[in-house]
Amino acid sequence: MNTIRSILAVSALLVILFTFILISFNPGYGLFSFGHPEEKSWRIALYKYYIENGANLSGGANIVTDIVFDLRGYDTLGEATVLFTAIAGALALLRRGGAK
Amino acid sequence: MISVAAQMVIQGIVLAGIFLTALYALLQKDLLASALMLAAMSLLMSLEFYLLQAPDVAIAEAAVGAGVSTLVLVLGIRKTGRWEE
Amino acid sequence: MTRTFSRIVETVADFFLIFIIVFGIYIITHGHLTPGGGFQGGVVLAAGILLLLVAHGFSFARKIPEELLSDLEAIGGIAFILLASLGFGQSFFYNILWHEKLAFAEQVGRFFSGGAIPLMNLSVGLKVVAGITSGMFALSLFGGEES
Amino acid sequence: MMVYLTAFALIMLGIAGMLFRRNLLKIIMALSVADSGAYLLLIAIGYRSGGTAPILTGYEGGPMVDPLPQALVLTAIVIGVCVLIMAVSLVVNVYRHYGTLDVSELRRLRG
Repeated sequence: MNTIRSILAVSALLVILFTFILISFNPGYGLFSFGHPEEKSWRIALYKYYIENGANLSGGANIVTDIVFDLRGYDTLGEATVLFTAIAGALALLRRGGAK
Repeated sequence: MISVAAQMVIQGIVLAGIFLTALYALLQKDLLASALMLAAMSLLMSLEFYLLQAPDVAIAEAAVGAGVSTLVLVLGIRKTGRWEE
Repeated sequence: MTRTFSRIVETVADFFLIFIIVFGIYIITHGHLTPGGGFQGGVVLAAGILLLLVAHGFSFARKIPEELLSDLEAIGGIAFILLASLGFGQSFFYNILWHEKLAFAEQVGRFFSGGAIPLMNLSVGLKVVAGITSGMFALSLFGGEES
Repeated sequence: MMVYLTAFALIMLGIAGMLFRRNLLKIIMALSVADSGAYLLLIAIGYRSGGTAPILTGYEGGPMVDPLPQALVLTAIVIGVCVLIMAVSLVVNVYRHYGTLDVSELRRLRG
């Protein structure tokens, strides 16, 4: 029983590694071209849009903050929800008599 | 501005340090030493983020890894037991 | 309660706490100009409070009432959602303070620029510091083997 | 290139630790290591050679690093801290209830 589970775990690891290699060497993604050259990348339109218009659209000089709070604010809203829920769950678990 | 070759060497050293500290943290039987090794890994990780030109993420990772995450793990170890098995 | 460390450790921790708090507030308030923001500054402030917790012993967490932290976290979340819904005529996260030149509307790069972004930084920083601190206090007070 | 290999190695190491270790706290540490590998992979995807940080204060021209993966990683780090606090409180509760942290012992105790 135990050896079967070990074989299963090792095969799962090998499948995950194989998937990583398959994705990484796909020329459509170009993941292994570190420091991506400009004409080969598939994200270059969005990247150029954020770099050129980020400050004008939301008015902060730090473009990461612009993206976090303005251009992609729904991500931050979901993150705030996750924080609230996780802390509430931890408090409910740790109180005396919470479990048992 | 440091040259490209020097930057490659520094990045190689930092990445090797990250991998070795992670391996040591997962192979260790002592949970407290493992938590402190995770703190060291997080510090090296923040240095690597700074080398990859991401100072925002570097600040967040340094504060989280050195302060909050280590203290949470140490509190958990203190309430349960120090040694594995 | 018995003293966990000597008086030297407590004094040095109190001394360095000032610098940590000033650094955290700087990171939060200059989040739209320099590297930093609400998350990073909040985590730095939480790390400062945790230094206080470690230096003074874990029973220090009883001195701060738990309802205060919950209220601060709720105030941060509500302020974030209200700031996001100010520009509801256009869309949900529309930065109306910057586009209509209402407040915080100087040139890009000045301190009073960015519209709602510095206020959002403040509210998210409040939320993060209150949330992580209350989680840590609960973890250090409750649980374990009924001490 | 080296950064990608290290990120994959960290993710594989974390998954192997989650599968083969038996202490619950060590499983949480392995989860944290896998998290770190994911952050490193995302940041390395957004890097441009010769680029500077995406901040306009004191900007002197030249290419910039992609800011979108940095924002996503910034969100992911805070979520990682929340998951860590939640998981550690769950483990403390399990220890109070069962008296052990070994996974195989836990399965044997109550069906």
